[in-house]
Amino acid sequence: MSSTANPELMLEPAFDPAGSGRDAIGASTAASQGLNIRHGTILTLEDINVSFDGFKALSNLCLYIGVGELRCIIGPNGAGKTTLMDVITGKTRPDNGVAYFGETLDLTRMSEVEIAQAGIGRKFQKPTVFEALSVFENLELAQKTSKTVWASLRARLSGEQRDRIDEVLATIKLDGSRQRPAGLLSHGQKQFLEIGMLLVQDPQLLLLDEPVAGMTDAETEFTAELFKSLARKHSLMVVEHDMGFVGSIADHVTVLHQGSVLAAGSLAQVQADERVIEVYLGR
Amino acid sequence: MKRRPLLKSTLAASALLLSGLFPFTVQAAETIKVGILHSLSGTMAISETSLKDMALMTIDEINAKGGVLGKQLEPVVVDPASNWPLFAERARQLLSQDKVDVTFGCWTSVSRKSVLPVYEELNGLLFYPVQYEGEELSPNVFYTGAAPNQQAIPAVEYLMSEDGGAAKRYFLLGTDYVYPRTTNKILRAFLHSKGVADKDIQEVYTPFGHSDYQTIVANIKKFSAGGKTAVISTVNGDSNVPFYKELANQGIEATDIPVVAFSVGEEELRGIDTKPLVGQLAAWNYFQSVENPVNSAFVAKWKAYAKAKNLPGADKAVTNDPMEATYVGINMWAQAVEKAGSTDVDKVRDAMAGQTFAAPSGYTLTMDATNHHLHKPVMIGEVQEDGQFEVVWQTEGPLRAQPWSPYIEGNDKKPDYAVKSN
Amino acid sequence: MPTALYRLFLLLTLLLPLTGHAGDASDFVAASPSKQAKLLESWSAAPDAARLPLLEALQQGRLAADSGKNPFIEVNGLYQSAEGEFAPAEAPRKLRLNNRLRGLIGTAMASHQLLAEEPALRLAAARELQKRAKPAQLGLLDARVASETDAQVRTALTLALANLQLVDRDPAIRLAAVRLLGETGDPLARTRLETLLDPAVEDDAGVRTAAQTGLAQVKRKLLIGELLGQAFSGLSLGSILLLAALGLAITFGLLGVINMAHGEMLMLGAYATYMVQLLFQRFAPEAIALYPLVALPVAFFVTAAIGMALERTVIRHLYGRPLETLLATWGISLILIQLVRLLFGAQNVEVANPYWLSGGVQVLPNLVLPYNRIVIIGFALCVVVLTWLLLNKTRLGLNVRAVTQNRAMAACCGVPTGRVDMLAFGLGSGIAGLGGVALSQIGNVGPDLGQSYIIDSFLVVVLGGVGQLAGSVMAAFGLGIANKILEPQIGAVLGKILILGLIILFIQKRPQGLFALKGRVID
Amino acid sequence: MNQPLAITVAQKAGPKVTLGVGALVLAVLIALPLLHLLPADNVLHVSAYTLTLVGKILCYCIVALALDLVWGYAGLLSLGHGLFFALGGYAMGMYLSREAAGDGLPAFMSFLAWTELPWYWYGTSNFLWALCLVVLAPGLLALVFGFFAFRSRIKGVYFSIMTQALTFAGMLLFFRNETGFGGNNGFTGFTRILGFDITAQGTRAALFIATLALLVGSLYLGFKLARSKFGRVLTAVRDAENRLMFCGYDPRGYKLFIWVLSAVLCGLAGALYVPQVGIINPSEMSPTNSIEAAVWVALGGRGTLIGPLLGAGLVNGMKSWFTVAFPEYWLFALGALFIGVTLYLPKGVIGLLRKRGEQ
Repeated sequence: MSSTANPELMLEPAFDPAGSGRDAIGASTAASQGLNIRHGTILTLEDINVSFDGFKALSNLCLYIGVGELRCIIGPNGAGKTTLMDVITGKTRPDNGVAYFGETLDLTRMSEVEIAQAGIGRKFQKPTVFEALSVFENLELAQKTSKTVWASLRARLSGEQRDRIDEVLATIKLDGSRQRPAGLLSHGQKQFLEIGMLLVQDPQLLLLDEPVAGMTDAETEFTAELFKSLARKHSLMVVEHDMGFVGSIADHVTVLHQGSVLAAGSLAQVQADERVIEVYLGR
Repeated sequence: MKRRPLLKSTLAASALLLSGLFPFTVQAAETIKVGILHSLSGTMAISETSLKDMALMTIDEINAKGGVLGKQLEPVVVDPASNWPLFAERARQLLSQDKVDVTFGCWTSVSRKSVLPVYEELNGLLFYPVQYEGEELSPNVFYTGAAPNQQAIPAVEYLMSEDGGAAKRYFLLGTDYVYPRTTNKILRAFLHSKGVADKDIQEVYTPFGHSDYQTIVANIKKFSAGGKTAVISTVNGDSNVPFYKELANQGIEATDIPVVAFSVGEEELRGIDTKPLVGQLAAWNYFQSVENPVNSAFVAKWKAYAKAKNLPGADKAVTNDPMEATYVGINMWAQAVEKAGSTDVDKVRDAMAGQTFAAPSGYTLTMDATNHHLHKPVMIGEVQEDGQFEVVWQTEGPLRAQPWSPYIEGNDKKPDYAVKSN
Repeated sequence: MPTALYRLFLLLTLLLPLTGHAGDASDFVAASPSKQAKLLESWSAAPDAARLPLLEALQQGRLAADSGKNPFIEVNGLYQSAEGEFAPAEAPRKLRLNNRLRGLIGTAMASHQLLAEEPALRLAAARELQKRAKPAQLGLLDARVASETDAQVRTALTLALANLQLVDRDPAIRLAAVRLLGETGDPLARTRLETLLDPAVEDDAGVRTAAQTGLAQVKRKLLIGELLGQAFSGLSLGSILLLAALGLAITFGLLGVINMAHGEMLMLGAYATYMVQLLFQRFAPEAIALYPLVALPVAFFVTAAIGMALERTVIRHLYGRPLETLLATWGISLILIQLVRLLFGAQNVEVANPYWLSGGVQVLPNLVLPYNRIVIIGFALCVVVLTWLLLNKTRLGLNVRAVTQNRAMAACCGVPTGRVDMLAFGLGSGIAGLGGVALSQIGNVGPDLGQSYIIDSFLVVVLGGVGQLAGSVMAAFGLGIANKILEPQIGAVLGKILILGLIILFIQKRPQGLFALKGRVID
Repeated sequence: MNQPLAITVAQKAGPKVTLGVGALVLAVLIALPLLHLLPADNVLHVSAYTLTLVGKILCYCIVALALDLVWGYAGLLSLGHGLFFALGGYAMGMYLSREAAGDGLPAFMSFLAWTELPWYWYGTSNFLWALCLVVLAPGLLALVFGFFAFRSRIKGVYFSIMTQALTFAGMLLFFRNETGFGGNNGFTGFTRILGFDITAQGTRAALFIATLALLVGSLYLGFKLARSKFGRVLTAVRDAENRLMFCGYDPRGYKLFIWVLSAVLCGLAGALYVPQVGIINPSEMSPTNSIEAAVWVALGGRGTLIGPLLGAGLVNGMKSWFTVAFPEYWLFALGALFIGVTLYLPKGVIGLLRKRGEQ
């Protein structure tokens, strides 16, 4: 079920900001928050190095993700995939190297909260939701509104916000258990809830860490459709081991190995690459 | 059906809450209620438990002799647990709920200060058995312990005398609370009046429960290099053990630097290995080792009582100054009630003036006509190996107490009779 | 000097009272306190060997007198008449001495001991006279210095002499004396030299300048003594904090159990020592000096057993819930305190120091290092080494470290986590019991002994870094020394408050403590 | 720890019942001071002893509520709330001792030989400034400590040990006489408040009503917060702080807000405690008091607002009863209570009632 990924999509800028209608929504939401994406790349990582007491988790890694692109990152365990996400979200500070969101926002000097507010959403490897709050309340919290203390004291759910939540509840098929505490959901449902929370947060760049781990085939397929529908409006970076899933969604695949990029290109190209086979896919 | 269990249990819970507040005491007509307000738990239990037992013994003794005005004395014992607000609460409960006619209690100055407003508000009667800093004269309190001029000042006079070692420099060491502060203020003024310069006086305070006296002892040694030095210690009971141990271990004997202490009595010595302390001094108005018939009977009675009630550590039961003061206080109160013919506080207060009692200290102590204090003799005792004191000096007769010390400015205007503090 | 000869000499002097110098003892007994003082002063100026036994009896409080003022010397319970043959009419009463008389007796004894053959005795006497020599003894000292054979004793004697020569008429003698005092570094010398600086007291300029340089020397020596003293007391306090906190470093550092009843383990260790002391007093009074050594294993196993019992009953259910463990163990500490208060009474219990733990060694003129503190520092260090060995070199240690790092995985590998938890907690409590034995030697032993150490122990472990023994060791000694440096400057209370403040700020900066756990912390 | 039980208890047991019980308890509490005004011989007369005792317990209830806001909702177990309670008490104590001393110096300053007031005592003779101090002292301390603590992200038990060290340092500081707060004796012997005699029945009743009003006010505030989005964010801070950060919330601001609010509530409770009990001294700051407060909340039920009130009432009621009936066994009972609650009543009495309510 390989997708008809268009390899050269990456080479010329995916679209110019003024661009055709298809990408207008993505561009407009990005532009509305003053995110300068003139050159078309939403995320730029150059020569990123992270070491934990001598162990090189990332060694001068370079990665560029275009606006509206769906990038998959694959690689063996310990290749530095989660550390990469930690660096982007500010959880871990790189020893050196450059990390920019859009053209102006330097991720290495922003706190996790500023990065999240700037428009980077993250889904954790282990689904973490607010267990004590109901599903509806989880989404309400994640919604894109002013998140200061004073705002939350006076907050009233507007009709439009309520509709947006209902719409997302429908897409992740959880509208049935709106009032149930999130703690009582099944593993798969929690994964969907977390994805739902990402949607209401409406970020430009979604970082998804093994989103389909532990899901049934039907759920995996549904998630693939969901991501593809998102691809145009948001840029996605998916870390995944499930080759079938990667095949079904990826425009572009990057293979990480021991902290640096081993190979990049379409899935077919990558699967054919000798080094990748030897290191990761096996004979 | 669901709601009723919830309703029942919440009502039950609030009932328990409210029932805890109205302790109902059956009013027995023919006894006189006597309140005993001493901490039986917390940091002060160490000193106050023996006072409670002494009070109970004295009450039994009086009851055995027919009680007072033909009625038996009924002790009401409560435990304020070394918690000062609880002292005030228990005092109010003794006076308003249990309606006691007299209370024997308190040890630290702060516990007395916290119950004083309650006794003055409800016109109760309190007997305070412990030596204290003075500066207080309430009509509702009788002070059977020593005022500063009945303990601190004679002790310093002894240190200045030839026999006491003719000290030239004085190191005032105390725990940081109101009794040491006031006593040292009085002593500093007294030393100035005797011509001791400020450079020869050093005042050092340590926090409660201080246990590391290395630096303090080093300071004392440095200070004593400047001339014959004596240490006047108002260190609180508990911290004395580490202080004396450190003093002995650093090779300081009583002959080089004598130490006189005001809150180390026989009770505290029970908890200390007295070998290194031999020769150290303490100033009190009574010592167990004082030899006179009244005292030997008193000590024998106490040891028998301790064994009979098998109090913890009964075989090593000792008597000390506050216990003697409690014993004298209760007997004097009983005599005053007999004289006044009623337990009404105002009548008893007037009857107390001039009361006399042959005390175990070997003197007949008289209650002053106006200032609610006892006339008491002062004795300096030296620690012996067996944990007892040997009296090396004592005043000829009892001294009149000066609650308003002349060495604090502004005290001369204070009246020498009791007046309400607010 | 063969000691046999000396013993003969002693025997001889014992018999002397029978031949009896005229009524020394009886004049002393009959005299009033002030007259007794004069008598003693005259004796110390003109020592007479015959008087030695009388002085010894006086010093040990063995002189007594009956109603007829006849002197008796008590020799292990029997009253021998000191002079003449008087049978004691009724039990003679011990003579009452006060501090002043005891001081004078000491000086008299010293001057008498100068005559003794034993150089060691003479040296001790000379040192005593350095402190207390009276001007009247100038002649005696002069004579003794001339006839003294032993070099060490002679220098000590010349020093004692120098103290008295400061007021000599001849400036040359005064100059020599001042120079001699300069090297001693004795605090008493400092005050004597200071008085010499004032021209009114000392007219000769040369002596004054010599006094100036001498004073500078003495001050420098005293400063070194003071600094060493501070460092030592810092180390001593540090070792006490370490002993208190080490057990906690295991239960809290490794097991992650917040044990607020840790202070009570110290207290139980101290009470175990008290019980062992009682047993020794009753059954083996002669070996009383060994009771602390026996108390160590006893305290260790008693507290370890109680620790294990607590772990099995309460703490086992609360792993992974730190806040609840904190409250539950606080409840345990309240119960333990009240239990001990009911069993042993609210008063402190008396734990006496054996002879080898009392007194101190004179290192510098103004610095005495108490034996018990030296022993405790040594004891703390070897407990640390033992614990380190146990944790890193034994099977139990391996299991404990495995369980603490990843309880689930350890269980999968067949490690009996339940038993390991129990043993580890027992080990932590046992070490606290050992700490209790040490604490019983330096402070008082009461029901709430533990309360004053619980907060300090937690701060030491948190500051040192959880899971790191080395961290706790550094933190304990660091805190001890910091406390002792601040105390002289700003007093004990402000010192403690300042240190608490610094710790709170430090933990903000480095929540993982001095020695952080290596590796990535995935939370 | 699952969701705020206060709301579920109300929903489960039916709103009418909880309101009914609440109204009943409130009515009894309002009646107490009024009955106190009756002449002494009247059978319904409530003695001053009972009024001050219940008043004291109400102050402790406010402390329990404040602690529950930070512990039950934000997951911050503070073992130092006694310090904020005592700071509020001291601010009121300064005013009361200035009132008692008239224009002279407060009594304890005489033996320190101070001739004039230290700078921090200025203005404490007027009531309004004293009220500001009651709020400012604990509030500012909480703000500074909280700012540093939450910025450095110290977690769970470390935070508790730091707060314990803070209150211990505060106690040592106030024990010193040079600090100028009466050292070990603290302040006592109060006579007047706002011109009224402090021992008069009217004043006692007014103080009681004020305490009750503060309790009901803070309960209402607590419910409002729990129901608002702020309350939900707080619960999220307790359960999954990382997740919350990646949703764009800065947990430091939320923690700091609830921390300072809780400290101020404790300060106000302390200020109302002192005139009723008549004494304030450093032992209020001892770590034991703060840990005892934690057990009230744990017994009552964390995360419910009514639970801690019940917990505070029960434990203090038992304390008053035990220290009279069985003085030696009180500490056993309290210790057993600590262990029992943590082992068998993780959700506290309210949790018990809720479970019973469900059957």
